Amino acid sequence: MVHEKDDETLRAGFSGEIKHRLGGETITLCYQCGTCAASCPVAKVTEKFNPRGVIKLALLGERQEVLSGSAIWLCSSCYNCQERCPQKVEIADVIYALRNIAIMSGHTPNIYSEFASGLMKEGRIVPISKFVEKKRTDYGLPPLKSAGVEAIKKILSTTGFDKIQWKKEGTP
Amino acid sequence: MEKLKIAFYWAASCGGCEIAVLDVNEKILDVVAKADIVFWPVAIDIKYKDVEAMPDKSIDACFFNGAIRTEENERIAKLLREKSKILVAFGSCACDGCVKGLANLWNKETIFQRAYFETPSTKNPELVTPQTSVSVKEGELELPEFYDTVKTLAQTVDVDYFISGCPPPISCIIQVFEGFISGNLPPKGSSFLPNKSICDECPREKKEHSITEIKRIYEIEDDFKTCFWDQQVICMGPATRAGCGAQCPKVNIPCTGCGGPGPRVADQGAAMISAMASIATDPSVIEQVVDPIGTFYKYSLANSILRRKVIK
Amino acid sequence: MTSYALFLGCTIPARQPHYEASARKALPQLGIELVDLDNMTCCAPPPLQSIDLETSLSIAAYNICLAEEADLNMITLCTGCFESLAMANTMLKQNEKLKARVNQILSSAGKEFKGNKEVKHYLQVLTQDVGLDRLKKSVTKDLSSLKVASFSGCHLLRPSALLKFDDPERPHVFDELIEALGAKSIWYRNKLKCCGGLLRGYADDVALAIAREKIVNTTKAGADCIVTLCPFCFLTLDLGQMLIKSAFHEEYNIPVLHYAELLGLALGIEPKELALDFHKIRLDKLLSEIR
Amino acid sequence: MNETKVGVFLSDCGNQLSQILDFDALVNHVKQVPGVALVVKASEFWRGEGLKTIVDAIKGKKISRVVVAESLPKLSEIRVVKAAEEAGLNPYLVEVIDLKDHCAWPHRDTPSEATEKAKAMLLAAIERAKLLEPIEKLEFPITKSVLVIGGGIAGMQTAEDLADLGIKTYIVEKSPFLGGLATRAGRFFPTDDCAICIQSPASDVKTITHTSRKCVYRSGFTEIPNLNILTNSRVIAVEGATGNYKVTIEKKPRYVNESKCVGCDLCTTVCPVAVPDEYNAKLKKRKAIYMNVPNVHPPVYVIDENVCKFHDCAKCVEICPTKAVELDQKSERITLNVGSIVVATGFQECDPSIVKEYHYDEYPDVITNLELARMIDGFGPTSGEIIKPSNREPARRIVIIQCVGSRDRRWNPWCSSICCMISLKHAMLIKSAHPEADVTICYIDIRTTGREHEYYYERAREMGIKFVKGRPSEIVHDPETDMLIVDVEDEILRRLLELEADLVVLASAMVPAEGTKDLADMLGIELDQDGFFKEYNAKLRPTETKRRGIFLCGGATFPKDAPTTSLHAHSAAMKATKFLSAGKVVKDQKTAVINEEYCGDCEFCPVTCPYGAISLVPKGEEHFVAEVSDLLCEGCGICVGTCPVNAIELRHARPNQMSAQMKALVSVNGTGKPLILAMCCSECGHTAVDSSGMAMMQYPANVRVMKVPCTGILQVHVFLEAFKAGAQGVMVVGCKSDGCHYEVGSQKAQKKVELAKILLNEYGVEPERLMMHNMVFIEGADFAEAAKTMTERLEKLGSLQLTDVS
Repeated sequence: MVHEKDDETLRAGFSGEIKHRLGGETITLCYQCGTCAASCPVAKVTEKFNPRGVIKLALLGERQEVLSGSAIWLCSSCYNCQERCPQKVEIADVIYALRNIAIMSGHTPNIYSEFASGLMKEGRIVPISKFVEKKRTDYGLPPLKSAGVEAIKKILSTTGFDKIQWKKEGTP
Repeated sequence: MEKLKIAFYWAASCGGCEIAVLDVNEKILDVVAKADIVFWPVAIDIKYKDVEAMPDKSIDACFFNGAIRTEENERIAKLLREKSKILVAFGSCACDGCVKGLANLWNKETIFQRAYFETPSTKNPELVTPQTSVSVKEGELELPEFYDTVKTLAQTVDVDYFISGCPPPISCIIQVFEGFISGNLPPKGSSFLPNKSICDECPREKKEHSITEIKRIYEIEDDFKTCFWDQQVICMGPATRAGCGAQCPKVNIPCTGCGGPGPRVADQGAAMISAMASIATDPSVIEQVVDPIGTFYKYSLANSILRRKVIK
Repeated sequence: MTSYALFLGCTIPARQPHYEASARKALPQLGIELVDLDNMTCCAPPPLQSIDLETSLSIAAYNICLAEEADLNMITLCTGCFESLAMANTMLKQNEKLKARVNQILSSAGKEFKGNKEVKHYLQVLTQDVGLDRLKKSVTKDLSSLKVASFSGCHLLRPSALLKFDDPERPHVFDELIEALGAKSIWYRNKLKCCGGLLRGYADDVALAIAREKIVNTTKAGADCIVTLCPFCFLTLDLGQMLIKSAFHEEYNIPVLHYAELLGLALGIEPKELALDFHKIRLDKLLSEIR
Repeated sequence: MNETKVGVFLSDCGNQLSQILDFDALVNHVKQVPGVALVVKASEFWRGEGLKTIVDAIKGKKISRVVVAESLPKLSEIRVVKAAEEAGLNPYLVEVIDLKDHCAWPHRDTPSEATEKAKAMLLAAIERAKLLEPIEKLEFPITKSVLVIGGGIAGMQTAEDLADLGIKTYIVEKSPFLGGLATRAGRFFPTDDCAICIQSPASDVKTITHTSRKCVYRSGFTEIPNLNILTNSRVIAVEGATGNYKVTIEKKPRYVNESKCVGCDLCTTVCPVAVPDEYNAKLKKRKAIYMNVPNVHPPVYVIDENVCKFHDCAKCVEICPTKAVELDQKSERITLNVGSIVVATGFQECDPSIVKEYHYDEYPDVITNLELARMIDGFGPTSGEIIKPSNREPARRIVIIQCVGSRDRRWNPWCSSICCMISLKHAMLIKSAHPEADVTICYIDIRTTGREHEYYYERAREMGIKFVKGRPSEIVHDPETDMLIVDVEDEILRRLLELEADLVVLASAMVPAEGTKDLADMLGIELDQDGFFKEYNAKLRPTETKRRGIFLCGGATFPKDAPTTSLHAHSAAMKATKFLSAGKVVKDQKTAVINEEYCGDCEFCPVTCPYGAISLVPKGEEHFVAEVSDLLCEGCGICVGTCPVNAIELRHARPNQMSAQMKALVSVNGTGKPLILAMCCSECGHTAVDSSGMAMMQYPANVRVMKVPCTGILQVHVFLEAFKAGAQGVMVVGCKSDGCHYEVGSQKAQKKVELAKILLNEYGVEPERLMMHNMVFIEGADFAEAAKTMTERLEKLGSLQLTDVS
């Protein structure tokens, strides 16, 4: 999870930081044609999100504005923009990279902390209610197999996931 | 007509060249019919002092295999030079230093350290290392001095002919013997191997030669048809003297270079490196080269331009 | 029988037993054996990818390792799981460096990703292993009166470079599978666009606005039902209609079915066997049209 | 053989150098060198008395080799060499060095060290001179004729120039009519004049004035003496070499006798076969016997053999009043012998179906710019009416989308460069004819970089054409309204728009013409990364290729507008004429030579030669040896730097010459600093050293410069030899990696240096003793800096003590 910063990254500032992050590699290919915005189902219904705008802000180096704002959390990860981008910017992945950086910088929406704690405790992000589990036999379903919680814990500890500071800042 | 007198000797060598002499099979009979073997430590019991007693230039031809690694090797090389009309550097060790030459990446001290103390199979609690002389109750025992650097025969004494290879190709050995018996010899300094490189004898097809990565032989499925370089495998054939009939490439093994450098090449490894760098498509290919000396100088380090590692 | 390691994921067993029941009952009838393996976990879908991509890839790879160890290819029902796992599988097969990094992480859990197994969505299994012909022959019910608005959801098709499922602009696999059951698959506006499901929990209003457009478009096109593959799409469109009703005072009541359910019905399995009472939008009218 | 007598001529540049260098010491030093027969010192040797001294010494047989130490090395070398040649000495027996810029000036602060270096430089020049060999001139005959491939505006303009200049010229056009893409375009921007207008041939003295430009059909193009036009023909094989190509042309049957057809049109009235007319965007049908549009050239009908019923019908044969229809014509093979070839194959519009979200292949009302051009053309299928192809109703709401499949890394990453202007032209032509039409252009960037092009854009705005900055994501057909909906973000408003349109026009990418790759293979010339023909050098040789005698022009190298195409075409004609006019290629045999005895047929050299000059020829049974074409070889030595058995040498840079030079350069130190050998290529590398000296930049005198033809010639063993000879450091100075004068030489040198560093490390020699530098002339300061840095680095490393090297 530690991503080393070399000279080039530092020179390129925020966009360099993104480029060196898994998923963010293609950000500087963007030439702002707007295909992503026109493809975006979310941009169609709210002005709070425009993928082109997010990338533009990031390329301009507006780190704080990008990371603390709500826009990056409004991508629905539908990949429509990514399919059509004529510069092969992996837009959805760039947004993942931005979210990863945001979380490392302490900007975590509540629901994501919940996902994380579910994963850490049970190895699943949607908890299974006793009610549904009991009803399985009624529908002729076999008992559920246990989740590999121990393995997950080891993986999370190796990547440092379990050490992320889940600052309760409320929804950005 | 008086019979010719010939001698064989092995210095620092593995013994393979001696076997190769016998691999000429019935041809050896032609040799002994025309010539007396006056010295051949591996086969006949004649001592150094017997050789010393021979008149100078009384041996018609001496076939000397092995590199010069010890004081003894050097002394006998000089002795045989004095006693022989013709001295032939026989095999890769005598010509180019061969695998023994790779010892030039170390010196006596580091070699002894490794060989007598560090190797996993060594048990040497009394820390014994070879000494040039040691007193025991029966008297003084002597061992020849071990040199820091392995040399070729020609770096030690004047050599008349060369026949490289590890061991030399049988057909070339036959040619040598026939040359001597008939007295029909090339000019001094000649080699008995052809002037061209292995590729000339190799049946494999050459294509684009565009090297994008380096693969080891086990990483490819050899089609037995295509040049190894076109299969991204390093083959020393292009920089190696022909004569063996490309034996190795014919049986799925890239040439490792035992024939030594071409006649106009001072440094076999550097020659191959230049050629390889010239066809590499990408600088990253260069980074994939590991152990360049082991790869490109397996047989010729002692006979290269720099010859040995600089040890401070 | 062709055997697959079943990757069930989190949402289906927790919330949609009707999906699981339909799949478990329908697929074996077509010669597909579903094998349950121990110790599977969450697939590491977009919400976890949002927290840390590297961790998510490692978790996905961990689950694939379990299938590799069992020497089985993996089948997923949930499209989200398919995306997470198939994407990780392709990425790691293609990128040696990434694979090495992930294997370094996996070694802590005693696993090594080898990259010798496939991750398949059950639609792929139906087209590749069963085949449209066998499927058509297995249908016992008449669905010909049904006009179906198919909705594959995003993660069956995209990112196409990694999922390699179907043409992302002109997909045909899903529609062919619907028509193989005898129903008619219809066109509607923005058919390939997202349902907004992933925004639930963060921006419910936005999610609902997107879902509403989907419901409006399918209704406009005269669909009898919407057929989905993804538990999130299902939730967004089925439960979503309730939410739309209270937020916008609009009532659509367009039934939403999982393809596995439609398949089960077409094969003649009884609706109650399929646990269809879990649906929010009633299916009575629809079921009455299936003879 | 006569004894080699070297004459050494030392210029002190008007006594300037004497203030730094001790010339008495130099003269004494040189005199003692074996083989030196004459030493003369004077103020200058490149003109006047000085030059006469050299000439007299040669004529008087006092010397057989000339070493001149002179400033202005490039200019003085030309003068001295020329004079020596006139005096009867082979020009390759002259060695010129520059004691000013390479020694006195850069080391003026340390005069005694400079003198020691000058001694080494002189010794190196003398030792090299002694080993020099005479090199002869070669002549290769050239056939004085040219083949122009492609009959569009580029090909026609080039062919016309060439034929006008009296060169036998063939023009080969694959389609049945001349004119290429331009004829379909109808009009040209920014003047809106006819696309079929060309410059008239000067050879027609009766009707042509200086200002004449005429339509193709009245230009008299076919009547130019020396010009042969082959339409419906294509090149299928090219053999031979520079100056003498044998080209095989396949001429497809026209089935109409060109010399009999009068163009009366009776045939088309009876022809029963009607097919969609591709030329006219399939907006109308044409017959199996047809002409594209009236006034095409040649004005002769052609039969489409894929659809004609031939003898089963033969109605055209019956009706033809001149018996011109010949249904039994067969395709012919024609062989042409030409000295030169001009490639003018142009470009084509990309099929935009690849951009699936625009549904070009599904929606009939989505068309391309070229198809729109046919609609706008009064001669076109709709007689100028703009319609919806789906129902032929007038189209009044039109959206034009720019960069379709262009500037798109999924398909064609480049900007096609002319589409913005084409779309502006179309928008304005529509708007002028139908002021009520609603025309919107969706763009990423409007690129109007040509002369007057910006005014064109301005006029478009004046006319009320709408511009939306944003690339549409999708075109959707709404079955209810039968309208097309274009989803686009107006980035300036940050608003998502759904533009409704009757007709959507795609400005589709301009891509290399079909068959470009095959033709390139046939001709042995390169394509660029985008698949267009690659010129030798965009700035200096924009119409030449690496194959001497093969030229390029027009859109074959990249999409171009008409003015640029024309410019390019005239330039190609000039270059081809220049090449052909001498009737022969005269070239020094400054080439590589293979020693067959040692060549082992490893086939490394042919793949490294940038000029395709090396081939393998059979030698005995199943054996091959490499052979160098003196005609194609440029003498760089990249092959020499590759050959693992040293079977290749350059006649002008033999290994013994280089070795002698190298040893001499490090034979004298006199500076107390570690000796450094800078192996500089004769192009950028050496001139960077010149420029540092010219600018009097200082660097230490322990740096010794050795000139080699190209750094590509250097083998790893040369570096090792240098260290063995006493160099403490080696600098390899070549051209920039993408600016190598021999294309790939400095890249190859770079790789050899990298590998040699890995090797040196194994040898216990610090790899940083060997460095590669890439420089151009203006980077003299970088050379001086690198020389200083290397010196300091070596001083820190301490002396290199190679052990046991005897």
